[in-house]
Amino acid sequence: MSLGAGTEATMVADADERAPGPAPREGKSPTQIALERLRKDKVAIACLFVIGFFVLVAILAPVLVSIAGVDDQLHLDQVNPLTGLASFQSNADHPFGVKARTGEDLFYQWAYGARPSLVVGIAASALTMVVGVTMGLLAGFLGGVVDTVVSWIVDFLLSLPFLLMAIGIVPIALQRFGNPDSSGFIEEGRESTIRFIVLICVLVLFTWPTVARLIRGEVLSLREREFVQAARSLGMPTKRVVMRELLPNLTGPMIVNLTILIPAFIATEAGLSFLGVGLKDPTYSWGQTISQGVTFFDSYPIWMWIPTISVSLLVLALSLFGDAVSDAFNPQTRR
Amino acid sequence: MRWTTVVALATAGTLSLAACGGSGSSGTNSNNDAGASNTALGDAYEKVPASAGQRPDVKGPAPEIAGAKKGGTLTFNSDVTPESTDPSTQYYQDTAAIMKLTTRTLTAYRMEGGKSVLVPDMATDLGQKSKDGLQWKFTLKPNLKYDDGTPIKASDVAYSIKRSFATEELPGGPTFQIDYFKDGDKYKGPWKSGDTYSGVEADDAKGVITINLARKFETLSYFASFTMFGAIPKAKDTKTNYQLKWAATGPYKVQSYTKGSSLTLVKNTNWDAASDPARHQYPDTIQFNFGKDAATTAKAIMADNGIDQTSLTYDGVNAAVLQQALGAKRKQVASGPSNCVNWNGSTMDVNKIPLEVRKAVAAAWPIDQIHQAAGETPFDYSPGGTIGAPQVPGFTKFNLPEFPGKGQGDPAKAKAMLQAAGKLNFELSYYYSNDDEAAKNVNKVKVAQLTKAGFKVKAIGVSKTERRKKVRDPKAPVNLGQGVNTGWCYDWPQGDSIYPPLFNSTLPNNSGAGNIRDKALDKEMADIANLPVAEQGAKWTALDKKILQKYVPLVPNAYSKGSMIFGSKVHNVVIDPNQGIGDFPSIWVG
Amino acid sequence: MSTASTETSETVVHPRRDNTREPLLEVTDLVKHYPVKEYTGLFPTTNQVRAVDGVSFDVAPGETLGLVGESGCGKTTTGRLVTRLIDPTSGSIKFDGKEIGQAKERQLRSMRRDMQLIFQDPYQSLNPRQTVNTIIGTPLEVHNLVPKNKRKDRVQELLELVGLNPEHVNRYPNEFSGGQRQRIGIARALAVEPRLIVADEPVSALDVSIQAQVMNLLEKLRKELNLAFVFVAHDLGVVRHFCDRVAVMYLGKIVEIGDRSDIYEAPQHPYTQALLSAAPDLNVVRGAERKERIRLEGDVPSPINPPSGCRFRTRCWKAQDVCAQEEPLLEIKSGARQGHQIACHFPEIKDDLATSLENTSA
Amino acid sequence: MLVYILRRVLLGLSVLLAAIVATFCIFFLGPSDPAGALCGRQCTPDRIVQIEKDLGLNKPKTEQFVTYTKGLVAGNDLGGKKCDAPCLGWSYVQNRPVTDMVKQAFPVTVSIVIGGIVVYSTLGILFGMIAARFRGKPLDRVIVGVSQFVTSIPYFVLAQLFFLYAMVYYGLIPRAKYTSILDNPFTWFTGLLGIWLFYGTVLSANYVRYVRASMIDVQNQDYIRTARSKGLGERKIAISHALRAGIAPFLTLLGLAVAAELGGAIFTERIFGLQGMGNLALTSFDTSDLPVIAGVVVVGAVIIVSLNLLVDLLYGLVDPRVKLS
Repeated sequence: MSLGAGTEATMVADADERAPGPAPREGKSPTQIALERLRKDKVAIACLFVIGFFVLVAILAPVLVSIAGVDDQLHLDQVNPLTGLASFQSNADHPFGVKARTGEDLFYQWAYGARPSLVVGIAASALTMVVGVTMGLLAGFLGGVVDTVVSWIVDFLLSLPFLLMAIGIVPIALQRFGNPDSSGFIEEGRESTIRFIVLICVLVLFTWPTVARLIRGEVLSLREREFVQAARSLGMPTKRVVMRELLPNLTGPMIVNLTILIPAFIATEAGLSFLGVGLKDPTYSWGQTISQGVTFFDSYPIWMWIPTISVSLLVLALSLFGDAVSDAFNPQTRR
Repeated sequence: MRWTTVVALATAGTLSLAACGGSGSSGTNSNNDAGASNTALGDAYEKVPASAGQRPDVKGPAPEIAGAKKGGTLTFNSDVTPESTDPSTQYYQDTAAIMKLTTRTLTAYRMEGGKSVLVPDMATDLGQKSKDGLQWKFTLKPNLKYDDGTPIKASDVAYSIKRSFATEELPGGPTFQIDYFKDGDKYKGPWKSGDTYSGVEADDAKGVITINLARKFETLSYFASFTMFGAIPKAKDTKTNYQLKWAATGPYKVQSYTKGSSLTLVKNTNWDAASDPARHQYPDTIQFNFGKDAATTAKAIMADNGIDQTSLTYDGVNAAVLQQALGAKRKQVASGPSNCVNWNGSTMDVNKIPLEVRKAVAAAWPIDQIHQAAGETPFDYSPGGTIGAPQVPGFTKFNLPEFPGKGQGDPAKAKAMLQAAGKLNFELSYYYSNDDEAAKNVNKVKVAQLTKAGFKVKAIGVSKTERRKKVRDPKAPVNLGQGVNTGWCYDWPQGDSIYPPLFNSTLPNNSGAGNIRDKALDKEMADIANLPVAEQGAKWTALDKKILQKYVPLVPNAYSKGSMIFGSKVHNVVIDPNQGIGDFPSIWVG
Repeated sequence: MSTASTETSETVVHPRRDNTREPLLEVTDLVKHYPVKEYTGLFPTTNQVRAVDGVSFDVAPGETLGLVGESGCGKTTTGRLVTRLIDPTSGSIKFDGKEIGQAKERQLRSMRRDMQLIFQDPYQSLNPRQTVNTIIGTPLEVHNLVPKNKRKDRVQELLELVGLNPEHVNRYPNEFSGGQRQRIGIARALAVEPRLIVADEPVSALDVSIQAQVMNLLEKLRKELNLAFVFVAHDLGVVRHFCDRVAVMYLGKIVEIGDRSDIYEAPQHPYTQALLSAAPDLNVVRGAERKERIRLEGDVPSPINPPSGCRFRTRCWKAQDVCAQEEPLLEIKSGARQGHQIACHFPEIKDDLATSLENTSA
Repeated sequence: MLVYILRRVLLGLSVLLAAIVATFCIFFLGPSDPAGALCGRQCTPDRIVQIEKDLGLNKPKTEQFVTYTKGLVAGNDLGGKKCDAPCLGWSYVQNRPVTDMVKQAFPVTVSIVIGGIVVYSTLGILFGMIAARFRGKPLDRVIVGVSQFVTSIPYFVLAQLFFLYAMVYYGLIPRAKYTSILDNPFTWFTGLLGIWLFYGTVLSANYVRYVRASMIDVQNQDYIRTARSKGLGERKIAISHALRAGIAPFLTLLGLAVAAELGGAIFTERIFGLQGMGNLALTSFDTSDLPVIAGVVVVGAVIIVSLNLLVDLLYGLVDPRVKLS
């Protein structure tokens, strides 16, 4: 997923005589210039609004559900005992309808479902970046044995089929950590917590190698750049060279990667939940709601469509925003 | 005896067990094409199936079905993958139904106007019993052949039976032979113990199979309909791989079988229709596809386009098409009683819960809510207030006021009862699967209702696998929902297949229902079981009533149903009430 | 654009005739080989790219040594080796009497202050994510030269010294032109008050007009600060303008080294002569008669498998059998002055090759 | 060259061995109850002990690992049950060799993936080139927009809708069905055509943007500018020059994406009801049949490792700029 980002190295050779433009004002770093470019990008701004909306939904979920007056209880009386479906798609009590048979409110699940999507997306991609960038930096800058080892680990992890491993690891983790006293008793919510953590770990474990590979390549080319040589010739300690000279120059690829990872992770969460190895209630997630509702897409469409549209919109906004970011950071693709 | 399982949840597809014998009876039962009303709903919803019995004098061939056409391809799609198709180990509804197409047995059920009757199949009658009841003789009909044209010998049938004792090599099959047959506990099958076994002997010249018993087995004729009473040519036995390619004796033979994926059956030209009273040979090809998503299969069949017109599924009526099944597409549903009765986790340990409290639990039990929360629909059950299934011959359906078998329960009344007994806040504890959506919902319903009725409820959430172990754990520190807690599916339609496995005092703790330890009851059950089959039914009915009233070990919930949906060009889908699944050999397309 | 643009004066040439002065930098038999594996045959063969193959020279305090040669001849590598940005395969580097050829990075720390690099590409040599203040301030901080509160003043001082507006201290490199950037690079090098600067083609990436300004700046600084230079370049004109002594490199070896006048006015090595004659002659444009031009045939041989004996022989018009068998030593030949060494079996003075260069560079 | 290949193979083998160790650790060191699962309904403690003995579960874990690895290479004899090499173990639930089950499922997945790759690379390159050619024009925006839109909808929702509407309700495309290509190439083709079209099209949406980006990248290269300045037509440039340069990254993508392809195939198999590796893993997941999941993972790793190796080697052939070092 991060293949396209390799060209970002070029952004360092920035505005100069070769690319005359309006005289830049005092003190603007490439990042600031990129941000300014981004600010003028209408699509990016629109995307930001969409993303912001869902972030707000996630944060304000408790407020929203109390305004809507819905809860997470069963409402058997809301559905027809014969068909198992509610007679309404949406009404004042249940704006997004209720689940078949149990009558659980779908607005409640939608509002709270925004949380795991965003948390998984952000936490997993942040962790992925931290691990991937660290390993990539180490491998690229130190070279030698470290590079060999890290590259091997990268090869190794990338050779494992991700989805199959994810499918396999969940039941193992549940067995191992689900009932530590081997009584078979799983505390309320413990399973969903385990699933949550496992999901994030699996995503990070199988994605950081891609990031590390990319960053390593970047570092290898940056390392030979003259300003790094200059820093070394000044007698700068290695740590400082890495932190002060290399790292800031990786901001571009890192941000671009982040904007690719977040939507990818959100989509993956939904997919895993569909396969039954993602999140489980009481952690509501859109992926889970979609997978439950998809069978009823013709008889009770609102169940599936609301979370589907939400996920799609969020992913679309995030990836369009990601494109805008990578454009903004890449001087060659000015729009 | 054993087992049972959950009634198919609409979401999960059927996987219930127990194919078995019996001369049942069946009453209302379902559809034929062309507007024949099915009994899923409405007034028929609560109607009880009638009984049918054994018909030892029936000869082949099976009577033609009016309007039936030959030819075409019939396609079955199912979510469930058959575990094993080895004739010696088959114990599930779906495999039993499938193998009825390929494998003839000594006796077999056949549908007679909606009733399921036990008739002789390969044998000339339903078995000749010696005076002391300890020796049974079955005589093979002449000129029976395998699909390759070689004749079927009595020793082949004997070999097939002996093979079923090899539970180590071929695990998972029924074990009545081990309990009842002479030296059944010592013989370990032909591979470990050799070919000679005093329990089963064959005379190829006369075509007679002799079975020697250790104790009386009045319902052996029913048991003889299991596929282990078929024929296996010893020379072609590939042991664990026999399940992949087995010799056919029925109207169809295996053309190709990809385990877990698909099975294609074609006509067996060496099958003799004249000698077979229980099977037809209508479609040219019968195709089974396994592991197909239940919801999409259901939608496809209801959409009724192309190949789906000649397709059907035994996964039940999926929730996704429930509305259609109840409305416009009602003609494409067959639904009828099955061999199971449900009590949805209501087994009460009679040693741990006082009688008055058990009665209060029964009064409070939220039957309808549990059905709804579990996702059970009228295609899955009809109300039922007895432990036995009403299609058992001689059984008379009854409804005790304490056990209405339906309704929302009365927490207020239960609370009053508790108060009267001075047991307010009595603690009820049980395990539930907290990794199963339906089980969690059911639990929510139970907790709410029982708390309302003045109980203290301790619901312990464990994983599905863990729960499976816990409910049978003799030392489990809970008092509700242990043992055979979901319900019971009989192996053949007679009380000896129902009551002793549930209430015998010799059963280990938590492996029956309610842990009743009463020698008198044991004796009563044994006495009834030793009566001739025809006399048993009425006695079991009385015993059923007595157990419910005297011990209150469980709250009967429902008679479960088998349901199938099928395309518009599939005809004569009839649910066999003794199997809970359609009678495949009588289905035709066109 | 800058304050230094008006200076046109001729450089002061430090005479190098006596051997009495203690050299600031002394390089002896410096070698850098890069192993390269090739997978062409059945088994991999490890070859050595002989980037620098036994180079010796020295630089006195305040003196300027020019390293010239075609691209790929090893001059840049020599520069990096001297500053110990890369580790030499063998050979000795003595700086201020101390051996640093195999020293560890920590031991090099103090030396780093005294020896600085100016890079070729002003677009690459400045960290685009740092302000000028940070770029120039970092060496001050690393070596703790100036108290923290005075650091900015010092940076501005340095900016002024290199002819930049001290108010631009908070700008980023992308807001400067190439020439200005190179001045920033120079200021960064000067920040640590070095005694020796290795300038790696400092002007070759710049426009010709700006080249002159930057060269004049370096000239000025050299005089004012008494800096020694190792000046790596391929532009002979620039070198003649700036350097006291000149070393000509070919395929990882020095083929001729001597004072500026020796090299430009009395070159003896055929390669030096070829280089000089290849330099563009503006006088031709002005109408003067074209001088004899030596054309070299063939390509530079691979540094993996350099020719035996004299490395230049494959392209040399004077080559004879002996050239293939014996490697000529770098030594003073007949007719050469003190300190003018030539590695050739058949040296011969040609003196009319470079007269026009004077005008092109100034 | 030979040594290079050998080295790559050795590297691949080391990765593979590690993958096997990891798989073993994850799947067999956990507290699971395989004997209980295999025991079935008539389960007695004696039988559990017997089964554990049969499967070698009573032995130390290290010994079990050696047995497992040995089985991969040389086959095994598990309690009288013969398991030929490469033995991936014995299914707890289905009571037969995992290798058999994998052999059965493998061709299905391979058929889906190969056909899908053909469709998605064709569509991807085609539309990617068109988009790059008309960069910034409405046609480009439409292509990029549509691909963005398609990729943002969860794949399984699209698949479900496609399956029901195109195959079931309206019967526009033949119903998905797997027949072995050896049995009947024609029905193999028609049975999978619908899946290929769907799966390939959806995947190509991702790929289009990638091709577009790398085409634009290549078009800005000097040698393309030169070609253009020589007066070569745009189409000719695109096809002869840029396309060739674009193939190398395509190969990389192919190698890297195999895991993702297999992943996509899981959803595809699940929804279209084909019994491939993905569905096998999922079914085994439902029944906690760990050896099967482990077997599928190991086979997956083998495929990915060997494909990456192949891609590396092809890379050298296709793009002369890449030296094998």
